[in-house]
Amino acid sequence: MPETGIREITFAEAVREALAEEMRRDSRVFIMGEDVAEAGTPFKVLSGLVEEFGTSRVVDTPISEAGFTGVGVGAAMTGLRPVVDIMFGDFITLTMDQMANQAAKVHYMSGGKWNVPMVMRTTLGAARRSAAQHSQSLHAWFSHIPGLKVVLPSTPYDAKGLLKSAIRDDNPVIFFEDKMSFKLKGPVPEAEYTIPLGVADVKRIGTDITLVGTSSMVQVALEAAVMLEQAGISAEVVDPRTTWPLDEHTLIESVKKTSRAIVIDEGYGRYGVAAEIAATIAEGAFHYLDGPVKRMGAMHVPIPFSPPLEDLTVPTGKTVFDTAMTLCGRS
Amino acid sequence: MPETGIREITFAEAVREALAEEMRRDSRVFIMGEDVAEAGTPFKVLSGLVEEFGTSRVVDTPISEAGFTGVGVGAAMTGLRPVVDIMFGDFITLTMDQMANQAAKVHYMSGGKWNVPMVMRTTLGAARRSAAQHSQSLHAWFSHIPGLKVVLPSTPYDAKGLLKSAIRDDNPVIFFEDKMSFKLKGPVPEAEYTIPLGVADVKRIGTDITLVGTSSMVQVALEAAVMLEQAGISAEVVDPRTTWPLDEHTLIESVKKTSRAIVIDEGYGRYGVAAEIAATIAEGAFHYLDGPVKRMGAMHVPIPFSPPLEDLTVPTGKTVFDTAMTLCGRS
Amino acid sequence: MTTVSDPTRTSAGVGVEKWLRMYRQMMAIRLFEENVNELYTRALMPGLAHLYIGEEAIAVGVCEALRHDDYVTSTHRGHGHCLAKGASPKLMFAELLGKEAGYCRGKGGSMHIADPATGNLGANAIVAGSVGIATGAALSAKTLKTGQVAVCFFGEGALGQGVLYECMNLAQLWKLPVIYVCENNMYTEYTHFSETTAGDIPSRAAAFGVRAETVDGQDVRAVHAVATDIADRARRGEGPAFLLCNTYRYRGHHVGDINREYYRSKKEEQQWLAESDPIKNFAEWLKSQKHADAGALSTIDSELRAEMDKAVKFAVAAPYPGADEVDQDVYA
Amino acid sequence: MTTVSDPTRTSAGVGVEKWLRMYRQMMAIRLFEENVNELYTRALMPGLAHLYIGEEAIAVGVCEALRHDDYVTSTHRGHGHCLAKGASPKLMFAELLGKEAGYCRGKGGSMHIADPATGNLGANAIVAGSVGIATGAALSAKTLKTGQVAVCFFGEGALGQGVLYECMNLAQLWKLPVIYVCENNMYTEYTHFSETTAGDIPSRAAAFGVRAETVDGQDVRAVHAVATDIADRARRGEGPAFLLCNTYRYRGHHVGDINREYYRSKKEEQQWLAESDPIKNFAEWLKSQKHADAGALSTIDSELRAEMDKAVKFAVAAPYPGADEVDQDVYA
Ligand SMILES: Cc1ncc(C[n+]2csc(CCOP(=O)(O)OP(=O)(O)O)c2C)c(N)n1
Ligand SMILES: Cc1ncc(C[n+]2csc(CCOP(=O)(O)OP(=O)(O)O)c2C)c(N)n1
Ligand SMILES: [Mg+2]
Ligand SMILES: [Mg+2]
Repeated sequence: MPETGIREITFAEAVREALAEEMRRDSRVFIMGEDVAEAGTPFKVLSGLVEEFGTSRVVDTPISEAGFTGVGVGAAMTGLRPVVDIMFGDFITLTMDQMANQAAKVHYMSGGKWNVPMVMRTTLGAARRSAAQHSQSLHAWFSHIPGLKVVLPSTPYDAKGLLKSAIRDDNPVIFFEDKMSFKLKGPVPEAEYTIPLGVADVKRIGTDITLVGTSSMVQVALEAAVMLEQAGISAEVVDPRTTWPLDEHTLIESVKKTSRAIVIDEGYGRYGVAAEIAATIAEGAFHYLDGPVKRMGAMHVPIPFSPPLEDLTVPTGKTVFDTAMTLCGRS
Repeated sequence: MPETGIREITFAEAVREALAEEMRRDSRVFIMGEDVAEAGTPFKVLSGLVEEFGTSRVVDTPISEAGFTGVGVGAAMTGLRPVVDIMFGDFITLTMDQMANQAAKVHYMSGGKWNVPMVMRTTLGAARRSAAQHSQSLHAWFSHIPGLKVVLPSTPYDAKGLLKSAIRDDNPVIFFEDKMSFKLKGPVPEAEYTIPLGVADVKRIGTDITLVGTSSMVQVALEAAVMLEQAGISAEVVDPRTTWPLDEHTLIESVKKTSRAIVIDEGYGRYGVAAEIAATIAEGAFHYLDGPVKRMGAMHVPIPFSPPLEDLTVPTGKTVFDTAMTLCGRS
Repeated sequence: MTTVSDPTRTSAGVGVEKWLRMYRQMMAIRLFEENVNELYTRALMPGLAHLYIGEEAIAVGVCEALRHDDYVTSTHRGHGHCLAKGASPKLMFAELLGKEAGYCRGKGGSMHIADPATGNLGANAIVAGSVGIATGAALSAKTLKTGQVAVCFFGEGALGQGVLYECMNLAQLWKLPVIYVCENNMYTEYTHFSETTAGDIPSRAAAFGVRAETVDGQDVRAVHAVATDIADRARRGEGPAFLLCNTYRYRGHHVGDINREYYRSKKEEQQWLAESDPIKNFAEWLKSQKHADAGALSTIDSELRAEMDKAVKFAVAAPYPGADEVDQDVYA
Repeated sequence: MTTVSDPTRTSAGVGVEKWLRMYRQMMAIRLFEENVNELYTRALMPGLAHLYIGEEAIAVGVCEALRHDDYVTSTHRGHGHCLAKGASPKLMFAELLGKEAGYCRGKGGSMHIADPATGNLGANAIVAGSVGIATGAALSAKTLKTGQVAVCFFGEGALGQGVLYECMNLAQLWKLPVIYVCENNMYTEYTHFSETTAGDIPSRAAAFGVRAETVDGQDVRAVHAVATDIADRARRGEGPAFLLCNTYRYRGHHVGDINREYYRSKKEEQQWLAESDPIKNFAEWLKSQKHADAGALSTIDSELRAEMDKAVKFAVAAPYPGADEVDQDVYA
């Protein structure tokens, strides 16, 4: 975690800074996607990059997610280090063959001879009134596939350090950014740093219950922790930061200490990331648990457009607080 | 479960019979896919259907998995009941947008106005020396998506009864057939029957440990149960038959009785179907468990071609037996 | 195989009444969209909206060539298609505001309006996402011998998606009654189509044997004429068609896209507005042909304005769906 | 834009030595495949194999027009491409048997042979699965200014996959040095291509502005001539090309596909064998031109037979990978 007292920037700025630094450091790194150049993506995350690096390194593509992801795989095998931009996480549906059957398997199937050092940047998260096809958090799919790594940054600091590691990694890495976090501010040192993939971060220390939060749900867990504190319950918040590799040790040790755990992830609750993490904890900390590991995720419904309905589908500080209180026998 | 003493047919024949019966019953039902007509699929599961129903109801398509799956969605919305054939489960990667963003969401997004009564038939399972792109069991992806139903038959009897229900269901249903099960024989009554989606089946009654097996892993669990019996351990084998809807009640009740559980599924072990089922059991039977719920799945590696390596990647009767023995404190 | 439509055939067989209905429909779309913009500006509309202003001649020219029970699929820029196919502004506004009275009980929103009563299979927020659906509807029509046609509207951005070619191949092989209407408004979000589209657009369809036509998408008469031809042809079982309509969106990609100079010039915009407004030009023609005088047209405009006002009021006042709606209709 | 190759340009600038190398390469593929069939029949080979017999002129004609460091991607029917690009039969057989000495340590098998040393990016068991990869390799070549070309081999079945059109569009927009070689052997598994392919094949590429050529895939000289042209053109930065090669697979879809009469007649097969065998016809030409006499050719054949025998023996005797290999090389 960063020291306090340092410069604060937004999550979007942290992502942009990571990209710019890596592109300066390594001329093989380039970005490819829809409206990434002059427009800097609809979220403006990439604004300014094309001005520095030109259109041959910040490349606008047609609306061909499968095609340009495949091109990314081939370019990665042959000497470049592509960062493939998929505008909304919902559109990874179109890239699953390129990612799961090609990118993930090239290294293994070739007996270790070819590498695919590529990053896919995309988004997750609901609550923008964007309806069912622009609100999903589908990172569970990639987490399931051996050969891929999956990164879920939750703060500007993590976003920058993890993205730099992802770009330097020799494997296909998918980097999910929460759309609602782009404006989130946090301390990010000016000096260069990286964060290794596969190391969880304890975002808050506590003793009574472990709240495992991923991506957007880390802030939700932190909110709940504040509310719990007021109720006299000390919550530890652990952010795995990557679902694969997964830092099982940190998760299990935390729960061995607290004896209670809730796993909160914004993907659909069923057959999602929370299930794996919960099952891992339930197995690893079995003899320490005072109650079942609870899972919280998006409701098992397509995300509705209507604001009052959409707001019901995602865990909030309040619903996490309520679940924690029940788990602690306090309601 | 079927009575004994009745006619035995293979899994492939059971699938074919279900299709033929439903096509006779309802002229809106048709099959579409690659080499489904004269060839009857490479697995010959559909042999003979084109002769009875003609090429307008058993329709050969180009190699366009996304395209013809999408055509299936549209046809289902407008009065037909397509059965879309995806030759190998590995190729569902190409259909994820049509299935997850279209088929799964049409009903909800339209406020309940349009339905998608369509079935996708595809395969799962390794051990055919088909290497990494023809050996996957990717049912976890579909299980994760609200709006879809996922069926994993393990016996000829179940295959027939579940497929008939899937075809009659007004939702998109994905029906996974284990390639290695096509030749499996079992009793199937001649009289018409259906099996509701969402009802687990206890394939073997036992008292000491619950082995939850899906699809191909049901036979593996049954093998292990026989070995365990010889070691004096009575194993119950529960087959959920559908991952969504999921019959949580039957699973949890079984484990409440036995106090121990192993979940065995042929998908990749990480972030797979077994995690959800294990987490559900760990939560629902928390106070009854004598030990952690164990999960067994395919190794977290692309399936290798080389026979001795491939054989290591999938759970076997022996590895399930060993895990069960350990869980029962017997080794 | 790929032809540019003959402007002389634009008026054959269309009577005054139909011309005026087309005018009314185009103006209804224009006014609907201006109200959407207003609702957005007043922060009454959640999410985004993609306005169809400038492209009205396409939806209307095509849909007026269709039967009531013919199918359409639409896109994120879908309000025009829905209205042209017969949707009610009231229920559309309600949907746009996420209200229970909306076409989809508020669950779909601007990008997902669907309505079986008007053959609307749904707008789609995945670019090219409805190509398969429209093609499948055409398969149903052919199989069930209903005589229906399916029209798939999409922007030229969809030309980047492979599934379009997969489906055109299927449609031509099976001679399905489906019409692919490509609205080339020259931009995919913030990028000019020439940066993303190699070769020749109609040839892409013709290469699959699909009948390909090109038309001035600002001329409702031309659109209607060629749409009538290819719809009739499809209905006769002669197969699918691809219709390239050249057009321009007058506003931003979405309602919030205000500063557009980094991707297109004010001058370009003004030229389209001045020279190629589909409604203005059509009104001039109606008057020149003595089909209507200025007064008759302005009566239509006023009627529509009143209707839109009422519809907006209805939608604003309508209640949201109840919390228990959230997990209803996940499964049929 | 779409042309049929001119047979008169087939011999320009190719010397005897190269002609004989081409003969040797074609015969090597033929004999390799016959050994594969034999291994399968003797139940020594796990899984399936898809034989290239009958199509040798394409792989050889194209690869002989390439530099050693040019890239290729291949398919489930990939042995010919691997050999033509320079792979060693020994290491290929070892891979086919799942042995550690194989190109991929036995982990890939017949459908996934890859070899950086010969620019082989890998065979691919997903139809059209390597189109993106080849196009990406061309992007690297262009960006890194290496002068390399990437060749993507695929069967006509891949024409059904949308990703091919997505990538051709990208390649033409960016003028990438990639060549899409479509081997139309008339069948996708058990279905004649006319049942799955609407319109005109080379026009599908030409519509994207991609240079499209058609050639007799049984004539190695013709293939080589046009491949040389389009490879040179790509290397000069003039963009991608699509090469349609008409051919025939003499055997089943895979080694176990023995009874084929339900999808193609014995007569058709015999006619192709009798009239269009690429090796026999090329041998006749070599003799007619006095480039080689029957003795010289049969010396080549015998040398190759001996080499294949040795290679098979090596592979059969080689050990399987150890159990600890199973989870190695999942991540780099
Ligand atoms: C598969 C997919 N990729 C990207 C997007 C994001 N997106 C929404 S609209 C749009 C541009 C569409 O352009 P065009 O098809 O020309 O339609 P227009 O907006 O011009 O009407 C893009 C890229 C999307 N919705 N779906
Ligand atoms: C995406 C995908 N769909 C289906 C298959 C199954 N399959 C393997 S080979 C083949 C036929 C390929 O035909 P073609 O491309 O003409 O190549 P050929 O076998 O004739 O060389 C099919 C359908 C596959 N491997 N990948
Ligand atoms: Mg556009
Ligand atoms: Mg073929």
